[in-house]
Amino acid sequence: MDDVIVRIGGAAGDGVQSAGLILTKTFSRNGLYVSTYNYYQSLIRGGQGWYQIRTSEEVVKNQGSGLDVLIALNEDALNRHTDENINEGGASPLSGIAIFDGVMITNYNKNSKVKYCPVPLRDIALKYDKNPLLKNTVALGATIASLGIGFDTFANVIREVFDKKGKIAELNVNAAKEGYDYFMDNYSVYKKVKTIKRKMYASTGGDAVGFGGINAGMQMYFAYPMTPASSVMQFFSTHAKKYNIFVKVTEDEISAINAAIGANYAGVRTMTGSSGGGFALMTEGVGLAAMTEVPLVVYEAQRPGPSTGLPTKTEQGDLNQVIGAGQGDFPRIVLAPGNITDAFNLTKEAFNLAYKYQLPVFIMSDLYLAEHVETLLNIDLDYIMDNGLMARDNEENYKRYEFTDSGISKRAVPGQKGLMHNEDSDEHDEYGNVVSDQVTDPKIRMLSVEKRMRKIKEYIKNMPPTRTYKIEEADYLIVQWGSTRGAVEEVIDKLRGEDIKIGAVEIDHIFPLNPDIKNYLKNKKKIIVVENNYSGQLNRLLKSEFLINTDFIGKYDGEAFYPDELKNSIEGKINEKYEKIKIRGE
Amino acid sequence: MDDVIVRIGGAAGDGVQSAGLILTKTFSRNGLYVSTYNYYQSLIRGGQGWYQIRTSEEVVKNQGSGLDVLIALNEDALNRHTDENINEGGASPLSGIAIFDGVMITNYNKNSKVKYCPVPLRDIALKYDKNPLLKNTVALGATIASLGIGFDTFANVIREVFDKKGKIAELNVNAAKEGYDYFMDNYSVYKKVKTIKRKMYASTGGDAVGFGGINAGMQMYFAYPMTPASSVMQFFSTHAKKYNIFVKVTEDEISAINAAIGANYAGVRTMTGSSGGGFALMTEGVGLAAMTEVPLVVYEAQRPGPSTGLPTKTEQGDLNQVIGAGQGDFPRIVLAPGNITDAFNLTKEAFNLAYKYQLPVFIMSDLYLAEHVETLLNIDLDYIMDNGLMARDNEENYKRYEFTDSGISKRAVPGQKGLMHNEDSDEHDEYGNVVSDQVTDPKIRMLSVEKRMRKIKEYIKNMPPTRTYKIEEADYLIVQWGSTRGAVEEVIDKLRGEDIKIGAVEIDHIFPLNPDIKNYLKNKKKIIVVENNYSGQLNRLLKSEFLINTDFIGKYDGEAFYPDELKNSIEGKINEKYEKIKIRGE
Amino acid sequence: MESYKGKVAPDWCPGCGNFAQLRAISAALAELNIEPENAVITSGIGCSSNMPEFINAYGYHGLHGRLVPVAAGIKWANPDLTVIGYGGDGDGYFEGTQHLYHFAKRNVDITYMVSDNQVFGLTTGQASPTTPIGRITKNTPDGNIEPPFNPLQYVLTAGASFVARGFSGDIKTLTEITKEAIKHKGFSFIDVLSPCPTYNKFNGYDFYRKTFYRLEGNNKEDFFEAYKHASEWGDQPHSIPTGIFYEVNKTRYEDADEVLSKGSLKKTAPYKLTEDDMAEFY
Amino acid sequence: MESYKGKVAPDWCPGCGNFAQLRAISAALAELNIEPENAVITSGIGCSSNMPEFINAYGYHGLHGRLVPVAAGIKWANPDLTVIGYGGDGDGYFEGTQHLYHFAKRNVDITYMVSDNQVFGLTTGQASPTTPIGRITKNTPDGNIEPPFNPLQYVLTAGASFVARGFSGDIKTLTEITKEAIKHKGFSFIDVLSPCPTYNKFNGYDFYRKTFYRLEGNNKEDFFEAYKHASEWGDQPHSIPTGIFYEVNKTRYEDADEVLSKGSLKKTAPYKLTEDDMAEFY
Ligand SMILES: Cc1ncc(C[n+]2csc(CCOP(=O)(O)OP(=O)(O)O)c2C)c(N)n1
Ligand SMILES: Cc1ncc(C[n+]2csc(CCOP(=O)(O)OP(=O)(O)O)c2C)c(N)n1
Ligand code: SF4
Ligand code: SF4
Ligand SMILES: [Mg+2]
Ligand SMILES: [Mg+2]
Repeated sequence: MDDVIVRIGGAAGDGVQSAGLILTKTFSRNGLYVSTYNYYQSLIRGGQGWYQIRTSEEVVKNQGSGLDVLIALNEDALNRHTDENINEGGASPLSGIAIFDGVMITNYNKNSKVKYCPVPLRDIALKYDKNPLLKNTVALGATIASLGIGFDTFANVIREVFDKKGKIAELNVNAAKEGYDYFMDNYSVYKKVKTIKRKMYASTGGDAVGFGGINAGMQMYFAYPMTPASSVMQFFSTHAKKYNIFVKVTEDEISAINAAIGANYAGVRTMTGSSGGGFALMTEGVGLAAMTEVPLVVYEAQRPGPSTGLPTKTEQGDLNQVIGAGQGDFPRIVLAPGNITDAFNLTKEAFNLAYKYQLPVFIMSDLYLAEHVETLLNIDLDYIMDNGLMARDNEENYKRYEFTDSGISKRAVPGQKGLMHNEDSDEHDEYGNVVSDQVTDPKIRMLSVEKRMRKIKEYIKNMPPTRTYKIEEADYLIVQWGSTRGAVEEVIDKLRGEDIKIGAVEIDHIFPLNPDIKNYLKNKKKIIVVENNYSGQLNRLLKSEFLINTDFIGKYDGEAFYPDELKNSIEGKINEKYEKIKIRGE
Repeated sequence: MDDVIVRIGGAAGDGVQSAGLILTKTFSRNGLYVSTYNYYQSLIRGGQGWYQIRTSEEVVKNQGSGLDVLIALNEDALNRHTDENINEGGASPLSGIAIFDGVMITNYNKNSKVKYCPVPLRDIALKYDKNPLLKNTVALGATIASLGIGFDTFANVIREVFDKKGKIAELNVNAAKEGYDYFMDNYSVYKKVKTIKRKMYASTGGDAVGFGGINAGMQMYFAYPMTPASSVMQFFSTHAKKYNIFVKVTEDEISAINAAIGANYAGVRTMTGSSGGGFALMTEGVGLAAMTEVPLVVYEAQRPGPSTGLPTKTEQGDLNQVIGAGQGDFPRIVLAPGNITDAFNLTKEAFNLAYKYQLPVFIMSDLYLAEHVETLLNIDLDYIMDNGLMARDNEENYKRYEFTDSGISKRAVPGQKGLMHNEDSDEHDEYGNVVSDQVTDPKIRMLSVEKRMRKIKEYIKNMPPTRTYKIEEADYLIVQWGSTRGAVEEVIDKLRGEDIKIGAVEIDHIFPLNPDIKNYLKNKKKIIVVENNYSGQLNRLLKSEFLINTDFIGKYDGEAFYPDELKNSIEGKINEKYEKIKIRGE
Repeated sequence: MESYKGKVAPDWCPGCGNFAQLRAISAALAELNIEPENAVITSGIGCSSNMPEFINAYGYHGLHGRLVPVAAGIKWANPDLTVIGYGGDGDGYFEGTQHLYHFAKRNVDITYMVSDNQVFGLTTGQASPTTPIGRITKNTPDGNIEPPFNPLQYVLTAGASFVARGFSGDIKTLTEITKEAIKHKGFSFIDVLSPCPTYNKFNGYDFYRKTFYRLEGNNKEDFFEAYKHASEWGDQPHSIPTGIFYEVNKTRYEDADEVLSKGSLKKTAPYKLTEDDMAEFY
Repeated sequence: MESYKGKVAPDWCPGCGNFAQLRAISAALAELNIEPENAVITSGIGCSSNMPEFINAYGYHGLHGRLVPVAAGIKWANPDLTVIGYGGDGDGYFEGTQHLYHFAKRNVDITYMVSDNQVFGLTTGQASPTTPIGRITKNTPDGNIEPPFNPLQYVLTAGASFVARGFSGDIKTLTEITKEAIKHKGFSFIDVLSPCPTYNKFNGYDFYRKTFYRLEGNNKEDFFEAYKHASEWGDQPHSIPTGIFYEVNKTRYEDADEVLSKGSLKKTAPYKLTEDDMAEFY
């Protein structure tokens, strides 16, 4: 693929991320696909972080391996990203040009693969303003020049980003222009990027979930802030007025999920969300929704655990927690979008599933998926709200929990005439009356359990077919879930290019697993499960469901997979010889 | 087995349970083994409940199928328990004698398998006192007579039970004697019970866990009441002074687990506990203990879920929740005692495991195990407290989380000189300093995850061998966990008697699973997993770990397995023909 | 009142205070002419919390300690409903401590009544947050040492706009208070002295009949007067005040919020996205 | 004070109020001659809660909102330790609401200091429980509408026996207050007006230097005087009192409890069971 990767490195508070966003927007406005990566610490100031943007005229599915242009905002960044033994969780060292302030940074480690392009960033910036962040704009100008991209679209993006600040915008445009010109005057275009006239939409996974929620008719959101779930809350907070959404930060996550249950019970589509630690506090509420059969959508954005863990890093370590949330056996549906477009689509699906089957539905995301920016594909704003079976007013002998074949019973919401009934966290009969209030009836208990569980059987019958990638005649099969999809697909493309028959099963409906998966598991030389965690949580599910031997590739350093790193691991597994454990219970 | 089963039926508030306890004690004092069953509702008064006692000179492992003597305290009870289509979750109808108040209950359904032995309970009782509960004592006297047991031991038990009440005790003894004599005069001994001169100890599972805790050097207990976990709290509350235990009911379960973590961190063995719903609230704290490597023992007593479910009934539905508790991957150990003796022993083991490996250890019980009474076997009060590796005062360059081969690092508790350090819920380095405070180090993160996980590898190396039952040359294998053990063993005994080669693997160290289990899975005609739940939570674990086909027998009506019921199900599985799903990833 | 009678008969012990609250709530709703379909009773877990089953209205019997956020979620979704939360002292003052405070502070327009029997009833007699010092209970065999929780001062400090205390032995006043609480626009709180003859032998009808009195002529807008009345307690006649301690007009959360104040979300169609709304992703 | 200097340098933003609290706590411990090995600092999650890493003592950096029960667990296990809890306003007044109240009520002998910056710092600027009405924050783009939490009145109502307020810009007084709090036998609470120059541009050093004043000559045993002082707030000079509002002698939970009052459990060998103890199972 013809792509370009740009990385901006600096300390927290240096404006790394806003510079990155301007660049991302500029690429997008030039009709290019983008995918970004944000490496940062749980720090307000200081430390070392960076932001990477990959862009191409073809679909870009991940942050990419390799590095073409580095903007180093301090010496540490310059040394760090030009070091062959770079220790940033799989990111590549620079093999391209470095743009940095040659006046300020003079004493750095030289690397032969790097073309050093110093630009007097600070000197240029100071001509316009004392704001130390202005030098970033100068560097961005130089970067745009190095890629042979026209200045005008870029200038418009700057104006837009600074628009609230009036003349500051022009200041920035002029400084950028001088950076642009300086590069043109002193160096030549490093890698020409072809721009295209077409409309591209790019968003973060958090915004996509938020937008999906609005599209699905969501009207209320309850939460308590927690990275990386907060970006969804933030989307709703800033769009509350526009989309008429009631957003409430409650005193804790327990309150949030209970309020969300109350609101859905009363008939208004409502979501709640948190990250792993806050979600742990919600788990009792999950069982409540399941028992009372109140539709509920919960957004669970993962970060590395256990406990507080790494608040600004990524991992897929919460699947066990989500599947195990709440005591007892009960039906639940877990969705795990594989990219940002999927995050939008599955959020829409989540609401209809929750309302159709009257159970808790989870959207599992992770910090990488929630916070990076990617071009949206196939966005369809059409949506039919399916609120599932509802009782008619004054319906006779109304049974809220009628034992039906599908397990689904008609809902009734407060305000409906003649349908007054009780919804109970205690085990209850078809009417909602508590089983153990007078004489416990073991039979009714059994029937109630089965009734609830039948909904999952019904759901499985109606599940969309499992998503696959280049599965044709594959000898080797990758199984992945969630945000590793982009890296996996790229590795498959490359290996197919090397004549290795490999394909993937991409699980975005992760619990319960679709039985159709077993069709793809047959006659494989190897099944390799790829997860961004240590223990292989999907792997365990797959094994228990399909009794298969698998290989496992895990990553648990807090970063997402990089395609080259993953390719190495997969090649390693393909070439590995090993004894398979053979135990059969036959 | 030569045994007798007695059942007392009545409403809540009728004194069913206290009558049952007197009988249980009487059998135990006569040198007999006992095992009881309590069927009741979440009600203070009314409803219908009953208490069953099975006794024998041989070891009694469960409540038993069959029913020899029924004490019916009201008409409903008489009809209910003599009905062939009895609906009490697997309990057998009466095939023996019924003792009831023939004056009060006259109009009842007759059953030919029942020998009706009316006794004027109320009339006799009224001669002594107006207390309506006195008639129960009369009925007990008649029961003792019907079993041909001497009156004296029984009289002593009555005196003991009523001892605080002085002359009330004598009153009861006299009324009992009249019941005894009435039976002797009017009927003959129904089934002669042989008594033996030997000392027997009997306790509930809750008391056994409490006693085990004391034996393990536990000094503090934090909890918030919840059935069926409260019995352990109750044991500690009533024994606080005697054993110098500090017991605190906190404002909620979150507080309880965090206080327990603080106390263990400070170096005092402390436990916390709850049932499923309260435990859900503790799950965030579980991850905290794991991350900071503070030893922690958590008692989790299951009842049927989801949500409030059936508060006074039994189920094994929380395994997923315990295994999934807390976000992220981290080591934990889950124990699941198979009977009351085991509950005592495993509680002792739990503390040493928690302290040796510095991680959360769970003792999973259930309402049946926690609340029924059984004769204790092999109680050994010897115990060596193993607090694991501790740093010496003023040790140089002390690393709280040193990366060792075993994954275990030396602990230091506040008050120790020169070992000041930080324990952190954020990911940290060997010293306990936060990884992302300045520059996140993906390498250290990986090493830390691996360090914690190595503790589980070390534990697995040191696990006791898996417990088995009559495994020799078994064609059929039952796999069970927790409180179903007694029923499973009895069924195996019976089937072996019928020349069916069947045995069991009894899993009381349930997570992680002992790899030695695979040795028992080979060459079986069928592997049948028996669980007191709907979905087969252990079954899923087994499949993922050993990739075996299994059959599953579940029970989820709120009651424990009865041996005959279970035997039927197992025979059904043995005779069943079916297509096995064959998918292999080879 | 008959129209509010549920199909399930209450299963409380004879003499339980909850019977009185059941009557008071049913009577108040009936007298205020609220249709059963527009009333929602939501509860926690405890003997008291079994209430919704026994009333012919919409009932939501949720988790121990969590009825307040459920009630608020319902009210915010559909302001046309009359939402009444009902639970125990363990439920509200232990497990639910934080919710009570913050939702009272927010002044959400719900009515919250606590059956305060100074004991954990359903779990068979442990000390509750309002159990007096020295009291012997199931889990305090040598007497409780934890200072009791003062519910009225708690919600007053939180900023509740309606604060009252009732007594199960005085159904008439309790009904009146309940009616006022439901009519009040904002967070209405009623702590009810509710005998538990089974597990609390000390504070029964006799005790309260002797000690309680009805607040009269108190200035309901005087915070400190209310706060001081709330500290009165004792075993002598005229020791324990009941009635409305405090009632003020205060902005409801629903009125302060830009979205909620525009009208019922239940009645408002969700926003329909168009291509134009995607501009921000461009 | 040097002996309390941790090995990790604080990573707060320049000008952050937490630096002052770090100095005050270190100085107080040093001046009271408490050995670093006998001091435990336990915290929640937030910028403020990073504190333990920066002090050379035992540090336990736990969960958001849960430092109070951890602190009590430590103190109850080993009463010879000086236990200080330190966290943010979000941590203590939202997520940890219930623990603060009940442990203050129990009068456990710990010191709890809250860095009250009226904002969620670490999660980058959302409204906190003490954010004033109208304030624009990250998640309240049109201004906060939730009435602020009054920490001092909250703990006073709970029954805390030592209630104070400090200001990061007045380290000397803050240190004195901290010393008194540590010396006080019982639950000591200090709310600290702590600037967050990054996310709270309104209540910085300048604002408080103008508005704060030191309480002098107040009757520290007068509950209502303290309660009323706690309601003072404003943007005019002499609007915001600091200092010790309330201090009384009150039984500590540890003294009332039969087991704890017998002596340190840490120093007491656990009970050794004998065959005799099995009698009850017979
Ligand atoms: C999370 C959780 N913790 C504990 C329980 C157990 N529980 C049920 S009711 C109850 C207390 C009941 O006391 P109260 O709230 O005062 O109600 P009452 O029965 O006295 O009316 C408790 C602790 C529970 N159901 N859920
Ligand atoms: C259970 C849980 N919920 C949410 C969070 C996310 N979180 C971390 S810090 C914080 C708030 C910080 O605000 P505050 O307590 O005032 O501390 P400050 O940073 O202002 O010092 C939140 C919500 C968390 N870590 N855990
Ligand atoms: S135990 Fe007490 S509160 Fe519960 S129903 Fe009986 S009397 Fe009422
Ligand atoms: S964000 Fe605020 S509270 Fe946090 S370190 Fe910076 S100044 Fe301090
Ligand atoms: Mg109560
Ligand atoms: Mg704060």
